[in-house]
Amino acid sequence: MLAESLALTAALFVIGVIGVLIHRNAIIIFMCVELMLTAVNLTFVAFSRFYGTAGQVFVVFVMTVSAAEAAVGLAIIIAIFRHRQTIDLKDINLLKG
Amino acid sequence: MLLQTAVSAASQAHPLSGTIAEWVWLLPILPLAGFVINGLLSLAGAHFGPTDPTAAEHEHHSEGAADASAISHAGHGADGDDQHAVKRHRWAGVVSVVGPGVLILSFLLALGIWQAMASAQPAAPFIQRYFSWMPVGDLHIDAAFQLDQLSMLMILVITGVGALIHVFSVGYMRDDPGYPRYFSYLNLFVFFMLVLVLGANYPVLFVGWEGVGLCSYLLIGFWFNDKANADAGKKAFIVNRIGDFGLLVAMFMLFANIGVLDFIGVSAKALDLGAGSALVTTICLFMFLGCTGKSAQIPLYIWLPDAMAGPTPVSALIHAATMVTAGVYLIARSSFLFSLSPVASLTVAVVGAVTAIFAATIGLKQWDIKKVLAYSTISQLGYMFVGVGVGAYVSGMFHLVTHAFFKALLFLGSGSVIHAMHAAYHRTHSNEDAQDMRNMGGLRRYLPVTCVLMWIATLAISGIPPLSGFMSKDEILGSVFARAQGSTLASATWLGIPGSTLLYIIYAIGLAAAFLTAVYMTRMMLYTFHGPARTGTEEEEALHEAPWIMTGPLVVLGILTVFGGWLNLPEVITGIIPLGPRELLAHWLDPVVGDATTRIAAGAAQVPASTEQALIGAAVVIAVAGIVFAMTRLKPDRLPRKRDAVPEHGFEGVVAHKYYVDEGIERTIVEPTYAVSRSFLWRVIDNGLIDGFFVNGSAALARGLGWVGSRLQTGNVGIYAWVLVVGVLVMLGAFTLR
Amino acid sequence: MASFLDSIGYNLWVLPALLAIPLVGAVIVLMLPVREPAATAAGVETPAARQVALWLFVLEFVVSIGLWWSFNPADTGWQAPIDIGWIPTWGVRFTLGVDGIALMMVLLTTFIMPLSVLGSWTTIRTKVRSYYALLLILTTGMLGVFLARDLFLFYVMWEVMLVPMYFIIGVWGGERRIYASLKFFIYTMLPSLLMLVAIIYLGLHMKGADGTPDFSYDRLLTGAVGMPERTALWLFAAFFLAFAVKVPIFPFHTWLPDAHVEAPTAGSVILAGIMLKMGTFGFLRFALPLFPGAAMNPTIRMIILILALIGIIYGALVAMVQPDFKKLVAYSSVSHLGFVMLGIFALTLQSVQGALMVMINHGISTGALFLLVGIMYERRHSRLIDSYGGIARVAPMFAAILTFVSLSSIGLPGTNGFVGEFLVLIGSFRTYPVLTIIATTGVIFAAVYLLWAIQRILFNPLDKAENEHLTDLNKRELAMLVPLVAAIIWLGVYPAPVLRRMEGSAQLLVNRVERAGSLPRVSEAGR
Amino acid sequence: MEPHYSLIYVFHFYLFGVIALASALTFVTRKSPVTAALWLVNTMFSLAALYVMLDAQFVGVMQVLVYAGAIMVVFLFVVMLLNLGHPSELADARGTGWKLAAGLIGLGLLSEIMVIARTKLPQQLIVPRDFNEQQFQKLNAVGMIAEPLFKDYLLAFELTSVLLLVAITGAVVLGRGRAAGAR
Repeated sequence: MLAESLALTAALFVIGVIGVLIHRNAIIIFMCVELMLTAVNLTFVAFSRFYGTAGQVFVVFVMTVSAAEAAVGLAIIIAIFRHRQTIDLKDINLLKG
Repeated sequence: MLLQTAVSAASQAHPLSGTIAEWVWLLPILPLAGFVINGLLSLAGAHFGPTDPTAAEHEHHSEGAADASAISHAGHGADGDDQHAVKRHRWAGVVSVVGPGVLILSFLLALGIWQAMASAQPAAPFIQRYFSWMPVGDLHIDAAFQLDQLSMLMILVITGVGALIHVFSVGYMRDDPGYPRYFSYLNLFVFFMLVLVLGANYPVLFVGWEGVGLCSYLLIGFWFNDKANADAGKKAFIVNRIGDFGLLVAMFMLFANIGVLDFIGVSAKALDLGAGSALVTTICLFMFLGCTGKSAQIPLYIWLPDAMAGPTPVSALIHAATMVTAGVYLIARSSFLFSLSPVASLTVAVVGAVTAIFAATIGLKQWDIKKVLAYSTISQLGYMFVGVGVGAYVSGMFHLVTHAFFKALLFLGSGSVIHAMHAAYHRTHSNEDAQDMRNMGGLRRYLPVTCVLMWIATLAISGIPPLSGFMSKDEILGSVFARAQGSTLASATWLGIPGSTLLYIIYAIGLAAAFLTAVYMTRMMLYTFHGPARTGTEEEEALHEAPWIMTGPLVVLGILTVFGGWLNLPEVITGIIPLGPRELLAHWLDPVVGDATTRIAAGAAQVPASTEQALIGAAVVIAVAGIVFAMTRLKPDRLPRKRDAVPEHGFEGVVAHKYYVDEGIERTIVEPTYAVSRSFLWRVIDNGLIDGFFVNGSAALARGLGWVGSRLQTGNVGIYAWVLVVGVLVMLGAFTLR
Repeated sequence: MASFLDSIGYNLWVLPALLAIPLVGAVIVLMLPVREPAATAAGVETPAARQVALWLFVLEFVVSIGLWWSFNPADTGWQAPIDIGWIPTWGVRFTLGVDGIALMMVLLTTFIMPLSVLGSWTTIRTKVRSYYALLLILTTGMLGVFLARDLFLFYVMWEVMLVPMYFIIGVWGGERRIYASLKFFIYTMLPSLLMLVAIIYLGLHMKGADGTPDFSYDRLLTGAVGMPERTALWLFAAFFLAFAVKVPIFPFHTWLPDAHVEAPTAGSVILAGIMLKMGTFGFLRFALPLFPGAAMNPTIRMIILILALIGIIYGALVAMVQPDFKKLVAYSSVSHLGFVMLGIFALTLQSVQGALMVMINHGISTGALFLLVGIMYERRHSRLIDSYGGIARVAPMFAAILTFVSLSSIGLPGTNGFVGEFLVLIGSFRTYPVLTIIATTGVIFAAVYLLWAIQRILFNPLDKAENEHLTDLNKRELAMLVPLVAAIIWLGVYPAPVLRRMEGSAQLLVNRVERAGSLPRVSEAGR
Repeated sequence: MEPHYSLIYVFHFYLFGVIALASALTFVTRKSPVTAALWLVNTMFSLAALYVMLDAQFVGVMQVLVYAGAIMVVFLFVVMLLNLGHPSELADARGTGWKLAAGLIGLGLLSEIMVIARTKLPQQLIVPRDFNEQQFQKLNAVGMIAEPLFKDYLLAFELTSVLLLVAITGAVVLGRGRAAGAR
């Protein structure tokens, strides 16, 4: 089932990417990022059948990181929203050089 | 101490060692000491002189009641370099002793050395090595002096005539504020000139060669606050530099091919270059380029007329008697090279002849008394080059010596005239030109001594026997004729012309130039001293003969002019009239140039005495004809004054404007060089292409790329995401397609 | 003298001392208590700094002058050598040594520096301590470049030299100082980095059995010769660029006029007098002996020679039309350094020795010219030639010295300028006669531009009211110019001692490059 | 290489796979964050099932707990907190051109990943076929993960905990806003 898993991973990942590209809502973009991370997890798990349980350990790490990321990211969104009353990426251009 | 040890080591068995000749180093050192003393006095006087600005202001406006410095350009209100122009320089007394004093001492020493030399009769040059100047590998250049008959002759002329001119200057420059500076330059000049003639190798000669150029530059521009003078000095230096370039290249070629640069070594190895080879011809031609610069021959003669901007004694010493003859000296010195190359020798002769006639024609139409003499000098130098060019080195040197006498006399005489004229115009506060002959006339009444002496010199330069000029000029023409009859020159071809034909043409040109010389010199004398006075009635009262300190040297030079010919009485004359011992100079110089002369004259047929006498007769007739022609055709009493003069037209105008050579060079070389340098090289290439395009262009490119990059930074995170994804796509694509 | 020097162990400590004195001195100068300009007599902030700096430089000169006697001309190896470990893991050693080529450069440096302090005596009024501290650090850098026998050390010193000069131009310079200093820095830094790459490559190329790189110059001399020709070519190109910009060779010269014009007087003096020599010194020390095959490649050699030739003529022509006297002198440097390059790449004993002489002479004459420009500028606040005219009348001593120095720059025989140019040309003529003849015309142009300039400054009518009360040189200015004038005469009349000291090293260089440079050609012919 | 799978296993595998894919597609096309979040939860659940099927029972449980249970809930909290649930405010998707371009980029990316996924696996890393089986027997489902986690990857684990701590602190600081800090 490795090939199928990998194909599914690729599809989910790409869907995540497309989501990031087409959305302007910061929260949805975040969700898309989560989807991409999860897709990668599937790869780890699929490969762990052949390469041992280390892959699953990495999944744990990835989850931790994504949890941390979600926490901080959402906190930032809240802070921005407080500041500018929007989470539309079009209106958030503070990084302008 | 260094000098003494070196001296004793270097000279062992030479007949002159142990004699007074060992003191030869003192010859140039004396004038050098004079330069240092006078120079320091000049600066000291300037530095500690009165610095009260109001006083300076006042003097500036009053133009200095007795400002003799304005002599050579009356009415331009020129003044010296110092603020207290009214009084003589505070150190003038000391300078008057030191300046001429060192020269007189030098001359006495030279006489002593000459005495020793005459009794020792050395066959080989006496070489004194003092220290190693540029020792690099196989290049050995010593600071060494070489004393032989040729340099001895030059030393006597330089110190002798030099001392006379120094004494004259004491009177002439008496009231100039730059008095110490003047003498320091003049002493420095003599130092360099002595180095030039004493140098035992080409580089040491070159030190003197450029050094005299420097002094010429400084002295031409002595009254530097007048732009014309400064320009003239600069022009002299730069034109000389072009010539020096030739001399340098000649030295390089000598070193590259025979590995030595001292005269003894080169003369020993000269044959290795191959007689008549292209190499030796090239070397000689480059060397001759140097001579044309220093000795004002075509094409580099243009600086000498302008050089008349300097004080008149300077013109006498540097631009007539000594420095300008350095080129002749160099060719005589390098006779071992020139005699190997008939082509180069013929070139020298041709250039000399063409210069002689060319300058003589210009001399016909000059109004400035010093300009006439300047062109006359160029013309006479042409004669000398004809002499050394045809391998008659003795004749060339002989003419050099006699020319030093009579031309110095003429220049100093003109100095005396100008001195008088200037004083006269100064008294009446007139702005007339004190050097223009159209403002003179009838001066013989006021300047009788000067007039007589200048007439003697004029007759000498015109070639009237038995004056010195006749002897030397005739000898050159006779040599040309003899060489044409048969010699290595006659059998060579020059640019396709057979040598003998060429020599006959040169002889003809020489005769023609002699005629013109007689004409323009007589013209100068007539307009200056005869006819009615055009000076103006008020001024005439002020005209007076120069003081004894100026006329004294004139008289000495007059005597030398008359009897200078006895130095080398030709056989033809002694055969008819037993005036004295014959060909003294030829015997004297034989150890130096004898071999070279023999080499060039190889295969010469003896010219019959009758032919020689006929030639002499022809020359005298031509000279007399010239004088008579000028006397009959020129009407001094009808000459308008300068301010009433109408400009000449047609060919006369062209001649009066010196064939527009200066203007031509200015238009075709000088101005285009400046224009190209400024508008193209500097503005376009340097500022535009290299700095603007490449250097600042690359900076602008970097800045531009940075600007483009900064435009990508919209600050919109969405766009960043797009960029990121596209980047990932590209990179993964690169992996995929690998 | 030599025995006295031996008795104090001179050779053992002189080179480190030469590098250490300025560094310690910089610290001392920086620690001086500040005095406000208003509180001092001359209106100069902390005047003690300049005095301390002057005496330090005099001390440095006194220490260095012993080398003149302790140096043994017969010995072509390193003298007074120092070899201490520095960064062992990179194989970098702190090795110093002096040979005939470096000796004169070191003495030139220590000779010029005190004079340049005198030259900035009254013109530097602000941040005085930093200024003199930078001058001192700069000295260490320059001497380090001349003395280093380790390529890494050499590079470090090379960059140490760059930074103080950047600040000297950028802080105490003229109106466009920021532009000039940036240009100077980037222009010289960029190819220096290429050189760093080449140096690292060489170090790795020479690495020992344990894998430690080796930057030792002496080892590279033998080791680098066997390098493949293409590699050597690339490495030579890197070194060439770094040195060519420093020289500067046409067309890499445009930083020079800007830097010179904007730099304060002492900056110009040091830049022209010493730092330009770094490039030519680099060619002599590194680029030629390390890559003789590449340097003596006929095509490359011809290209460099032609660039040198263009520099001679072009520099002179452009100098001729400069309205700014300082810029004129700057462009004249391009011309003079062209002679040096010609001499180096013509590669005969005479031409190389001549090139070394020109380097020394240019340092002295051009240094003096810049000091004189500084004196003019201090009085009238203008460098434009047209602002002057006829000032020989009011400032005769200034005029005498300016004329004399110009003549030495023109190459009048009897002055130092002639000896160098003559030797370069006479030596080059042996290998490249036609090019040399063209180069010799440079002596004409030199006369044209300098004489024209000094005519317009010193001579001609005194027609500007501001110039009528110019003061002549004062004692301090005389004190800084007289040594230079004396050096000009000495080197012009009796250069033999200098030539003798350089001859061994120059001969060694010529032999080494000729021998190694001819190897590939011989083998090609063999094939 | 791969073990033989029963039909029912394959069927279920494909079933959950299709559900995950479909939910993900739906998720990405929703404009309302709440709807999107719920569809995403659905994807997560399907993936958890797949994990279990791939013998990663612990990870499957974690997936449900952490993703579906914790992270997505936080998302929804934020949406509610900011009151962003109304579709009227969510006309946020980009224009058709952008969408088309995104689709194309997605296709390109997909094809690239598929190509890369065909790379041969490094054989020397492969563990024996029954390795996981034995681990499972020996250590049970949790121990199978815990052993390497607390032995081989202990440092990484500790660092992760620090990361979480930092994240929590950061979230708290950001979430409090300027209120306490500035005033």
